Amino acid sequence: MIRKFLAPVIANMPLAAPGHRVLTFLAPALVADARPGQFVAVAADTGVQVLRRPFSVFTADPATGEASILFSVHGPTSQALAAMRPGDALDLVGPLGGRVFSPDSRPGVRHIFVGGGYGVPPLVFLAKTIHAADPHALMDFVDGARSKEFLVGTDGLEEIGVTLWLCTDDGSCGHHGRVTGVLPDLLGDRSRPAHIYTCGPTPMMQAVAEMAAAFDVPCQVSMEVFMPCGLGVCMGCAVHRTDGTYARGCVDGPVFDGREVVWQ
Amino acid sequence: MIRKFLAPVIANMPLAAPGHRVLTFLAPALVADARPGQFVAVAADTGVQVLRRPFSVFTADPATGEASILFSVHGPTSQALAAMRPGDALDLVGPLGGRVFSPDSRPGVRHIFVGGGYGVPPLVFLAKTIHAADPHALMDFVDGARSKEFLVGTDGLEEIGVTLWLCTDDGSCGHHGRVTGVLPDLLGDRSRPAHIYTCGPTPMMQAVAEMAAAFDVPCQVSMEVFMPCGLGVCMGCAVHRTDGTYARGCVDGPVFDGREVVWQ
Amino acid sequence: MTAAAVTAAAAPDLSVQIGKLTLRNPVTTGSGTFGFGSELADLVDLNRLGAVCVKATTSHARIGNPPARIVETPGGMLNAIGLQNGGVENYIREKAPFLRRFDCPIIVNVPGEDPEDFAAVTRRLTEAGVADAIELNISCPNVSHGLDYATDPRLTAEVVSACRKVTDLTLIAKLSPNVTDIRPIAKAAQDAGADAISLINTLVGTSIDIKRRRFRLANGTGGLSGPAIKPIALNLVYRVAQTVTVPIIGMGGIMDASDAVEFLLAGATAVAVGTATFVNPTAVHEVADGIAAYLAQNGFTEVRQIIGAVQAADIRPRTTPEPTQEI
Amino acid sequence: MTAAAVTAAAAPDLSVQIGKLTLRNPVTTGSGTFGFGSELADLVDLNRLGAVCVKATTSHARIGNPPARIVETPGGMLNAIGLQNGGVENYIREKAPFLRRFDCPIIVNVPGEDPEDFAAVTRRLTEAGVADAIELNISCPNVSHGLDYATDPRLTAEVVSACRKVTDLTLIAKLSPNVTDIRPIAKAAQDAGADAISLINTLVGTSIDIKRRRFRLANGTGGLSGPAIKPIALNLVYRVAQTVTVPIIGMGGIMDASDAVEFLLAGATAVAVGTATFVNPTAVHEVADGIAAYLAQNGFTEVRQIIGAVQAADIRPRTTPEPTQEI
Ligand SMILES: Cc1cc2nc3c(=O)[nH]c(=O)nc-3n(C[C@H](O)[C@H](O)[C@H](O)COP(=O)(O)OP(=O)(O)OC[C@H]3O[C@@H](n4cnc5c(N)ncnc54)[C@H](O)[C@@H]3O)c2cc1C
Ligand SMILES: Cc1cc2nc3c(=O)[nH]c(=O)nc-3n(C[C@H](O)[C@H](O)[C@H](O)COP(=O)(O)OP(=O)(O)OC[C@H]3O[C@@H](n4cnc5c(N)ncnc54)[C@H](O)[C@@H]3O)c2cc1C
Ligand SMILES: Cc1cc2nc3c(=O)[nH]c(=O)nc-3n(C[C@H](O)[C@H](O)[C@H](O)COP(=O)(O)O)c2cc1C
Ligand SMILES: Cc1cc2nc3c(=O)[nH]c(=O)nc-3n(C[C@H](O)[C@H](O)[C@H](O)COP(=O)(O)O)c2cc1C
Ligand code: FES
Ligand code: FES
Repeated sequence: MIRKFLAPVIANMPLAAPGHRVLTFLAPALVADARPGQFVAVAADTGVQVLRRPFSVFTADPATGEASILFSVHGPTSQALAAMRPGDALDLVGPLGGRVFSPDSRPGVRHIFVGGGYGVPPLVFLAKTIHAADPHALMDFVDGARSKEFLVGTDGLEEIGVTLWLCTDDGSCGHHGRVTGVLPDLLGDRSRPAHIYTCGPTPMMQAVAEMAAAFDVPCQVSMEVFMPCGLGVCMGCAVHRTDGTYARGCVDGPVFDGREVVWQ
Repeated sequence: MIRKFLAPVIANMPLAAPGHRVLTFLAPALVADARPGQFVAVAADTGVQVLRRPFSVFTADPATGEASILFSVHGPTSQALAAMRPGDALDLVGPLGGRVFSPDSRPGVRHIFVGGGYGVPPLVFLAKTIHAADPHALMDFVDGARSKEFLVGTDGLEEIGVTLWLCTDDGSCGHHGRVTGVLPDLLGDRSRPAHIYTCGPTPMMQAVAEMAAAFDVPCQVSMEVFMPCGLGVCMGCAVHRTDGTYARGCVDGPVFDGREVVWQ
Repeated sequence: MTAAAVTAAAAPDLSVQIGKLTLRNPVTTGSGTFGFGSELADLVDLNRLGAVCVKATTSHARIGNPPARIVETPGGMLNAIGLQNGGVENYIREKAPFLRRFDCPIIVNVPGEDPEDFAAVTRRLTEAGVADAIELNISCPNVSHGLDYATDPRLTAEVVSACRKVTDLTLIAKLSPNVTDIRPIAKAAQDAGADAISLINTLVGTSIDIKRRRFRLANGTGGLSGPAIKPIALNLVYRVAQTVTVPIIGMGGIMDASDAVEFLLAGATAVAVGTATFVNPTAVHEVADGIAAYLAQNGFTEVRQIIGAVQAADIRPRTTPEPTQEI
Repeated sequence: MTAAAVTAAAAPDLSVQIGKLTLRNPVTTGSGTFGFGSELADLVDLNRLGAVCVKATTSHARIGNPPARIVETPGGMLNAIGLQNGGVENYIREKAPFLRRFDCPIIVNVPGEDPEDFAAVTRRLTEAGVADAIELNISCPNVSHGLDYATDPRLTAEVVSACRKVTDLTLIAKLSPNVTDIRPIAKAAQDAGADAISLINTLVGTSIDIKRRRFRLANGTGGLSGPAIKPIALNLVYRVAQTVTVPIIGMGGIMDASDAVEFLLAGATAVAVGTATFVNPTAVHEVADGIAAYLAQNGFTEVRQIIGAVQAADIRPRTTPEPTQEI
């Protein structure tokens, strides 16, 4: 159920990556309902911005009722978030998102997460959810960034059995190049079914979706389009579908089948 | 000379009066130029407000180069000012104000300041300026407020020889009633010339100006009208004059001769 | 204090009349900002709304404009949705049944290509019993034809008359602010049979991405809404209220109850909350509650007491020369 | 890199031509927001402005409207000054001498009661040699007559023709946004002899004090300016640039260089900084410097290269029906 509420901030931790932070807040009702791929719409008192901004749910801990978002400072809203202190009230609406990541239930399937930038948080949430349901799930996480210091959000994944594949454009860590450089090896293993879940910059997702199609592997993409309302009422978040129509990124997505999307 | 600058905040001290504060900042050029009755136009990052807000210069200390304003929290700008911390930058334009308080130079004159609310700061500045020029100046300060706790800004005046006349609407301190209740006694002393300088709510200033006229005592009033630019260019700060024209409150004032103003 | 006085103070009468409809309170929704009601079911109780005005419904489905469709601007936003909707049959089949479960009048917003098209959709909605009122959207700036009707009294009258002939439902003409003088247009709508007038639709505007040196909206231009346009909307509502006798539904930048009260004072009988819903999905309820609080605080017992109650300004008629004087 | 290339990169050519005037940079001031130049002498160097456009000057002194004259609105402000000024003789005697000390073209803004009145002031200013250009303010929303001229192509042409006959100075027609279609009006101004067009003047709006239930402005309505109106102004500048061949001075909500570049890309040859000066008195300089920086960063050597350079949008002609589709 979607709620509008003021969540008390618990912590606002800087990450090693410059400008990146994790903001943790108390929101038991959100924690109970949120699923991987869903997001919250945040209103910060920026003055200059009229509309809310969407941020993916990064963690949701039923034990404590605490949820978090992982963000980097871009503009006014993320700047205001960066300045929040424990005890401040975070104005949010959520959980939002009508179609979420749907874990592939085929036995022995290899779950391949491909993330970049602020695409990582929902995938981490997904990996943890899959692990909770099936502690033996086979999971690979391909994380790409400009350079080493911008690889964020994957701490703790190896502990739950995820194999990490780090890629940097400048070669400062892991594979030197794009995420699509490591995918062929993973997809080449035909001994078991595979399933890709991707979130990140649109060009990255397009490349991943096209590679998935080439290998005939299902691929779920979480579209990052500007979301004025997040509620399905404004029609401003149009995602062009192959049937020629426009879907609403927020409630018909944000997760789509990679083959369903017309990439610009 | 009018300057636009970012002044480093030195201190932001709450006063005993609820919601009242004194914000001190470093502004040597302003200190050098500012005269009693002048003001600064402050831009706070409130988002909702487009225009600057005027605040009278309260203190200007040539020894340290520090100036201050005394304000109470009304709306967005004063709220933002209340939240400023030492080291923050105060965005201001000033000193503004074309016609300032002009001390009466007649020998032995009794200077009578009549202030209420945020009319007090410029009068305190004026009293100190008169004292500096003539340590033996005879000065009376009539300060009015709703009740005791709202009487602010007159600390230290007695030390420079000012006689304080406190008035409260509820009788919680000093004279029980309006400032005009104590004026007749002061004005009744015909042994020496008197001169009134007043700043505060318009109805108070009107009553004071009318009483001054009745006693045939000169009276300077500092008009508090909304000042969109403070620079004399917008014509938005109209003060109705008895000659039928509109003066600009900011550069033709803020100080006017009490007999010059058409009170609504 | 008598029991009646206590009750009156506690709960002012918020009901207003728009054509044949009695609204329990003067707060409705701006078409295109509230979907078809179901999207906000978690957050908004339709039983507490004065009325619900749904997204535009056209004779045939429309895919809408390509993205980007919305950009933020100072104090507002531009939209160029292009009336994306599933068409009238889809509305009847998929959307209306949900809305009908609530005790809330339904206003269906109807754009059209020409008077016949407007009338066809109006007739179909009337026959199907899926609307309590029709709002004729003769003022959408984002598609062909849309705007033209509300810029001309004669064209406005044509559309209203055509629809008046085919429906007994409350008929509302939604006017455009993008005109030189709105008064003859409002008058024409009333004379042609409109039971009420709603205004304002959005103002035409644009925004340019200076890095890429192209328009931010794929459509080039869009419609400006939000707080930025409130002063313009308020003036037009006042003008129209001085011109027509039918009730007005006022909108344009209403973010809270205080904004809504301004519109009521200017002469609107009801108000619509548009862009505000994106920021604050429960704004419709907060506005209604806030109007009640305003009435109680100011000693009014009925919302009708404040409609058009702004003290007439000393606005000089535009034909009288200003006094001049040598100074 | 050659020396010439270095110089070009360091200092792009900002000069533009408006009628007979060569402006050293495309930044001028919005009439009524910069006084008569002298007020801002401490903060602004007139020798660094493209041109200065002074407060309206009428045939006789005007006392203006009673206060309140200005109220803030979301993202903007409403003003109803009522053209307070000392009259044309006062301008010639008291104001012009100061302005003439600077190497900066002077544009005098001229409202009028009728074409003869406009022409009389224009002639007097021309004879006295106290103006380099005349901006005909046929679009002031705050006084009688003012607005009417710019709402009608024929009336616009009458004023422009009458003034064209009495002056060889650069003649600028200042247009109103409060119209259904600005294009025929712009065309009429050009055809009647205007050397340039400036736009936009303010949009009519109002604001109500809900505590006192009266209009906040003594005049009832005022003119809306500031960031809130930027999208509307930008669209009108683009429309007019597609319609006329004379240069356009664009204005409306320009707060910084990025806003100004949007107007240049939309087709304005020069821009005016208005309300921004109230908030940031040195905005005129920051805008000019910022335009230069934008040009340098984007590899342009002359500001003329970006005038009208926005990539044409895929704006569908309003007469072609939208594609529709059953979904
Ligand atoms: C479903 C979803 C989930 C998201 N999750 C996260 C997350 O977990 N963490 C995270 O850091 N971010 C996330 N984002 C992105 C985030 O919402 C945006 O970056 C947001 O704009 C930041 O707000 P801001 O005020 O800080 O910056 P803004 O001022 O909004 O600017 C951010 C960037 O977007 C550009 N921009 C702004 N408006 C527009 C527009 N109308 N069209 C095109 N570009 C525009 C700006 O130029 C700038 O580069 C998510 C976005 C979506 C859609
Ligand atoms: C020359 C001068 C000197 C001043 N000196 C001081 C000073 O030293 N200390 C001090 O505390 N204040 C001073 N003021 C008053 C101060 O500038 C205002 O109170 C200012 O509006 C506060 O800004 P704000 O954002 O905090 O509140 P705002 O949001 O501006 O609201 C303040 C009050 O003004 C009302 N208001 C806002 N806009 C308007 C309008 N357009 N018309 C009528 N009423 C309106 C509001 O309803 C509210 O009651 C001075 C004013 C002037 C003209
Ligand atoms: C995203 C969006 C879509 C809209 N769609 C429609 C529509 O389909 N039909 C219509 O008559 N008005 C439409 N409008 C206009 C609104 O109903 C309303 O008239 C306008 O937005 C002004 O009100 P506001 O400032 O409160 O949003 C739309 C507005 C927005 C912001
Ligand atoms: C206080 C004020 C006074 C104005 N006076 C005049 C005027 O005398 N003549 C005129 O043509 N325009 C006048 N204008 C309009 C401006 O020149 C400009 O067209 C308008 O404000 C839009 O630009 P902006 O948003 O940058 O302010 C005035 C605007 C303001 C805010
Ligand atoms: S963001 Fe409004 S419909 Fe999707
Ligand atoms: S405040 Fe603008 S002229 Fe006085």
